[in-house]
Amino acid sequence: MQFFFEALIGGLLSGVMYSLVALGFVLIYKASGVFNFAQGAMVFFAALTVVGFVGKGVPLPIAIVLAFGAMVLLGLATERFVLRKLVGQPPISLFMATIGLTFFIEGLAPMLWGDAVQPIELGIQDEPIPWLLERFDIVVSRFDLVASGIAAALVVVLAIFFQKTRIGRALRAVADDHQAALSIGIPLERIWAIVWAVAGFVALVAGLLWGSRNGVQFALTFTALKALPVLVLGGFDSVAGAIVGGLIIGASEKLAEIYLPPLMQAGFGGNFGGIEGWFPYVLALLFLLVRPEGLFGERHIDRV
Amino acid sequence: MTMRLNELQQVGDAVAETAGRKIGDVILSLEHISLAFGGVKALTDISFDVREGEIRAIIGPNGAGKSSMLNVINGVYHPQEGRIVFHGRERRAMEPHKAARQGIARTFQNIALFKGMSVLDNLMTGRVTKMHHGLFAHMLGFGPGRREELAHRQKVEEVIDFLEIQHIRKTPVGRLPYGLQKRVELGRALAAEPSLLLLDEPMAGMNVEEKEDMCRFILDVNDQMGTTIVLIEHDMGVVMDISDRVVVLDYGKKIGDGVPAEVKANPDVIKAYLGAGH
Amino acid sequence: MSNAQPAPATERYLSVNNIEVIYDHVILVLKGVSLEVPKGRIVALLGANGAGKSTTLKAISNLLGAERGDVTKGSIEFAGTRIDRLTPAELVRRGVIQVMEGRHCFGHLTIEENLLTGAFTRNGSRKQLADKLDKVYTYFPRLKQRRTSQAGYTSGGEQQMCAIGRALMAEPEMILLDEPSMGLAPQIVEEIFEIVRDLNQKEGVSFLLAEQNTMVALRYAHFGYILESGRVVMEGDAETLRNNEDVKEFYLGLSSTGRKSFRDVKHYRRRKRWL
Amino acid sequence: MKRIALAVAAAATLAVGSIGTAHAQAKEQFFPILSYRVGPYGANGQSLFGGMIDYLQYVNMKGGVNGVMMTWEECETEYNNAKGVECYERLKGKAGANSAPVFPLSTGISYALIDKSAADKIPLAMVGYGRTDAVDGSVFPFAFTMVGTYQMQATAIVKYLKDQNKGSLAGKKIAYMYHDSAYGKEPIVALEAEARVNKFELVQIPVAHPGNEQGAQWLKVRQERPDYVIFWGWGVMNQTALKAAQKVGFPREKMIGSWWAGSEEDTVPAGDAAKGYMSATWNVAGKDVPLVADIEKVVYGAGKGNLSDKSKLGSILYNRGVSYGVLAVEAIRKAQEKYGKGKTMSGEQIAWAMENLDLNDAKLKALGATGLLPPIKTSCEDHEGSGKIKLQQWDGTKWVVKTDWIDGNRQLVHPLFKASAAQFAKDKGITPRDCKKAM
Amino acid sequence: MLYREAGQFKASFAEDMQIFPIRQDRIAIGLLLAFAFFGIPLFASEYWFSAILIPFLIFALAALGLNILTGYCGQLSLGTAAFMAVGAYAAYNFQLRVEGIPILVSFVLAGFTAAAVGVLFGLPSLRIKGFYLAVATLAAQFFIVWVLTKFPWLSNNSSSGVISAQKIQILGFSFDTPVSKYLLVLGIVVVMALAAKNLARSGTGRAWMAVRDMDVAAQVIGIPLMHTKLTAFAVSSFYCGVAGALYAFCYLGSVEPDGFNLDLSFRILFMVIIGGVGTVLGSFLGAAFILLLPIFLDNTLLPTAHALGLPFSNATVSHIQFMVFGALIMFFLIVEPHGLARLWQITKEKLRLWPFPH
Repeated sequence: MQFFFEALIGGLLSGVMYSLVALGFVLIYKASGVFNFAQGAMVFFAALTVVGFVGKGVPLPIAIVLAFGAMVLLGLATERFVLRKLVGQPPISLFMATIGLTFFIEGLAPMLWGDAVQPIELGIQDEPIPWLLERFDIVVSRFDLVASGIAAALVVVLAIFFQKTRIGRALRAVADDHQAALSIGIPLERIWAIVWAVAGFVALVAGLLWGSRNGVQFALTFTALKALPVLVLGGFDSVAGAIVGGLIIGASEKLAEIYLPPLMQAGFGGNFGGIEGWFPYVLALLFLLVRPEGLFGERHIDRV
Repeated sequence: MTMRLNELQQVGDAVAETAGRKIGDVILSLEHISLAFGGVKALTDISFDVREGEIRAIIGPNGAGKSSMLNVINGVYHPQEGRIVFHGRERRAMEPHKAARQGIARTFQNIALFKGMSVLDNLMTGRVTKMHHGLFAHMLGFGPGRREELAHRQKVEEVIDFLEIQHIRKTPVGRLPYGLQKRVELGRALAAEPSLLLLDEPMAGMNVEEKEDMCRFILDVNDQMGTTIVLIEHDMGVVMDISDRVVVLDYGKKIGDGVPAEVKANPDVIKAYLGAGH
Repeated sequence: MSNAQPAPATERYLSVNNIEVIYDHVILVLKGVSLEVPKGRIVALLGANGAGKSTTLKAISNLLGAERGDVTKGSIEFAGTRIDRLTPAELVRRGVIQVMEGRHCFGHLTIEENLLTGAFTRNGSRKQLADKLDKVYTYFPRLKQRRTSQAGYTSGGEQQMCAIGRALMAEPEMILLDEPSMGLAPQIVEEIFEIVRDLNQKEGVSFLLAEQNTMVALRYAHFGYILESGRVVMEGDAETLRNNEDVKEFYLGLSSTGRKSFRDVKHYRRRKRWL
Repeated sequence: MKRIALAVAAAATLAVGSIGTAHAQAKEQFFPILSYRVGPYGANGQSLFGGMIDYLQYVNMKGGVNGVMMTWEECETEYNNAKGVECYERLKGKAGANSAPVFPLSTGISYALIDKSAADKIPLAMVGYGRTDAVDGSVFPFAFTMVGTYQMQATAIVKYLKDQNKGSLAGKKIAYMYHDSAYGKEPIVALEAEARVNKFELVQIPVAHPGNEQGAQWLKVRQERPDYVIFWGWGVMNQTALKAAQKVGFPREKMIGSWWAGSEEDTVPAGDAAKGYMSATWNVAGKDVPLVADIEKVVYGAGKGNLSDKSKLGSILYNRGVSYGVLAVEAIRKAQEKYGKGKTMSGEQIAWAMENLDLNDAKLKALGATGLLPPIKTSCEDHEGSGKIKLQQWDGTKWVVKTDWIDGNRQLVHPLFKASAAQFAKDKGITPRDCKKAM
Repeated sequence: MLYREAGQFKASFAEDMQIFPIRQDRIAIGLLLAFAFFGIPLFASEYWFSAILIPFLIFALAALGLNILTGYCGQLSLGTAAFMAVGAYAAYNFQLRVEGIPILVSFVLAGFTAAAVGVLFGLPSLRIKGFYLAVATLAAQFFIVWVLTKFPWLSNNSSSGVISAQKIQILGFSFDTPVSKYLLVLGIVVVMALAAKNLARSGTGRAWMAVRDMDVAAQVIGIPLMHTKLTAFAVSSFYCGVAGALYAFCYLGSVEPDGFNLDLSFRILFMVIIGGVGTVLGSFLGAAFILLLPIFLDNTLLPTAHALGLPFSNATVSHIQFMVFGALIMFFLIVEPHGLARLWQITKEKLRLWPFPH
């Protein structure tokens, strides 16, 4: 039982890391209806920019600020040169454009900062908390706890931003209907620039945390793949969904990876581990069959 | 105000005229239909019937449940209570495509044409219930599948001629002006050669000229093909002129039913829908 | 019947001069349209579907871009300055706002949130915002009842009111109103037009109104233009238009003997004189 | 106008026509280099291909191989099989009949090129990766799984562990954690055999690609509490594993990686978590290898170095790249000895040389390559030629070699290759060569 | 002046409903096919066959498969590569396990196997739409590849999970040269493309498009949603499956499950989008573009950089290539969101109107 809880806690905590990436998707989807596949690449770009500056001798906090600046620039450029010209196009075109953007960033980031796999030291130990280990024999990483704290704080801030502020309201309006938003004088350009900047900030946070865990490298772009089932489960346009979805996916995939393969082995023989690649997706899929708009997603309002 | 009275007079005349047309037995009857969406009642205990060959109008304010009613008839919505008898067969829940196979066709309030397809293709989809060849016959590009296609094209061309839309045959419907789109949508429903035609605000957003055309088509369909028509319409002029009987709904309940003149004089109807001006 | 006083077109306010609009680089939709809206007036833009009414409005409010449309000729002026190259946001700030055909409320936002988004271009204090909301609610008491409902779940009439109310929140001087009556019950249509007239008289808002429903539109408008296939074929004050034989026959459905029944319409009819 | 520009751009793209003709002139030996410098493994590719190309440059600056100059062209594969094939076909066209060995440096691309290279008579060098049964030269005359195979490597690691435990692993538990692909699956068969022979318990823990999340796997390690973890990772999987091992408190000293999981690219980003971690290798790190020091002096001194980030010079993967260069160039030298000094060699001639390579310690010393390669002697029956590894340990700043050469379990492993190659021959309808006559 | 419909009158519906109703189109297609079958083999080099033409045809076939699902039926899928993998492994196993089975039969059976798997993963489409469905198809992508990795029987117990395609023989003739493989692939692709074109303009195609454009209306006029969507999944997967089999047998020769990764799915989706959603021609144009663009960049960027004297390293060039590729994708979407096929159509329309602008 103790082991089960350990797996559960570990899963929940790594789920938070997924949520962080998913959050960036949600922001952009919510505000512009764009399914931004480039979020993973943005995580990569943000983290690489931080280590790039650190490598040039800039202190970490300043490097983070500079990287945020770079993310804002990237967002502005994306808005200016891509999204603005695609207003009113079908969602799939926008989606494909973000895949194009992914390629672009994947080339740009290492060209600017090099390909080397680099560490970030945030000064948080990724080691078991001794007290828990001694008392309950449960491994819980201090780092994971801090990461969850940061994620939780981000979510609260974002939720308030979306629900209570003038800009937040405008963001949701734009998400609902570009044309109508335009017609009442909401400047799409500015709104999108803001959203991309915020999403860039979320990407930066995710990049720092993931990067300090796995090293800053190209593979950070794969974090997007971890975020997709979270999105499906939580609903594309729900900040809360991103968090809860992340927790569910994180916990269930860890438990599944530990407890399912032995069962399958008993059934078929052979070795059936490594199911983490598909399990979240299948879980999300099965879930969707019950609730097609995701856990917290807004029901599509459809009148015939 | 004088003009309005005058109008009423004429409506009365129009009703009288219909007496000469063949209106047969009840072919569709809806009995105690109730429909709710997640606790919100859309229709409450509604009963009415439709006779063969008649034009039956449904009127009522926005949100009264008129479109829901049509959706119940052709199976898009499944009522929680009540029963539907069509051509003597009873059903409550039915898939829309099966309703189509029983001879119910329909148009939509906000045009539901297939935007990416040409007028011709849109009309050809109307023939789907009458076509029998499958995937493999279609793949070949010759043989029985092709012959069937040609035979149905013939039918569709008749509809095209009837609606006078020959010139736009190959045009993608997305590019057509609204009025023509409405006409094409009617054509798609007609191509199915339905016994019961449901029209959801066929004249919404049209000017008088277009409405006149549309009325002519509806009346011709009704007269020449004997198709029974259930019609939702806001333009009281149209409703009073062309329908045989009218059902009035308000907030999901039936508040009136009868020939146009009756309905028009019904105080409940005036209060809920028509307003004092009419 | 006739409540609108024919007003002399004094001050040129909004003027559209000979504009041409092409969609997708190929399809010519407006073939030189000119019109004027004097200050404080309601002007109706009439015509069949596809005649170019919506396109004209969108050309003015500069919403064509998203539909791959382009104003290729002509100019548009408002209060003495050219506005053809302004962004929609800039136009709203200057007081020109469009209420789009088909309402376009933000379905997932509540009615009140919808209204609040309308004030986006107006930076005001909380108090001012609340006052403005109150004002909109006095014009549209129905909206107040439904302030917390998601707009997507409200009726068509309520949505239309919401869209107009939302535009009001931007403190407009001129509203471009596209097909307000579409798909609405007669009673609601009257209600909405009454409000339009109220706004015009009490708030001094000018309207350019694209409308199919000629009968209603000419009852409330001061002046009208009739558009066919991308051209203005007729213009005049409401009274004149109402009495024109062609308008009567083709737009009002009246024959010389009074209203004719839809049952009596024939497949053939006489040609319009203006063609 | 945009449309026209677009149409022109599209037309231009569709009309790619600049595919050159045969390239090889006298006195030049052309290397088709299928490299990857972008994508998830780009960082590794930079070092590997940098080392290899620097060595070719170095050879040229020293006067070539008997006057024959090395030329090369790179083609970016992005570690993608289909692109790899396209690159191969393109560069093959430029090489003509006189191609130096191709190093695809990806197991997937190697597999896709096996048939093609045999048909084209271009030697396919799969050094430390690729199709392992190509050790059997009778079935694979043009494919060379040189230096070591995964199976030999795995058995060598087992041998090391056995030595650590006074010659017996009985009753021990060893976890095998691997990238769930061809790369990670190859050694399983050898490890299972070893487990039977040495009576230890083998726990297999696959990691789904790309391996940037290993919480569950390491919890499993914590649950199973194995004595050792043999680790077969690549790319981001390596750093993640080190961090995750730290998180569950598994001692890094008991974690032994494959030679693709033992470079600075893996350990540096993991920071403290990597300290004590062991891995297999066949080349040492550092610039104290005479050859590497000389490359720095000669090539970089003249500003002709390939690395954009010079700090990688002397890293494990860079030095491994140099060892590739050494193997290829020595094969060319050997071929010239037989077929004519100072001439351009054909692929077939180089293949002969690769099959008859004999790089003993003395020769390596003469090249200044001591420590870069184990002694290698190949033959028709044995394209591997060595199967030896060393073990190294990360001390927090650099890799330190801990052992001398350790030999894999040839008696156990090579028959497996033989059987697999025979099956391949049967499937493809190939009649194996008679190795007795191959000389 | 050359491209004029004027004067071509259709006297019957049959004539009006030909596969290529305009005479110039018929001539052009005929010439193109003749050239592909007889002209190209005369002078194309081995490189062209092995690295460009064969993969182009195979990718075009896969793109066509995806286009049937996404373009015609409106169901976005990100799992194309997995269905190709099913085809590849199925064909391999049929060849391996059924004594004396003709290769073409194996290909067809591989297609059917993929179709069956496709139907299975298409079931969720009955409830899920849009991007939710797209992400759900990723389940197919990852799950299928995992299954192929995990059940050794599927790869004949090969230790690495890699399969090597058997030799191709039809009626005693060996297809082992690039030219013969090219002709085989060309033949299959042409037949299947024609079949797709026929499907698209028949009742089946109309039902797909109806579901795509407005599913409620489609149901109401009598199109059964489930049957139509699943047919689209089946046909689409069939095409992808055959493409996968050809990919293994005629292109790479040996494949591993990991080769059919998400990246490949995306590339094929790109082909569909760039080429043109809902057109057969677009699948070909898109495949050509996405396949050739990187090669083109590869061949031009480095020489250009050298010519301009820019001190670019190979790595930098590769990075720039990524960037240019991404940028061009965005550029194309901006300039012509409906793809190359639309561009072609507009050109034709302009030709028809020429010399008048409208």
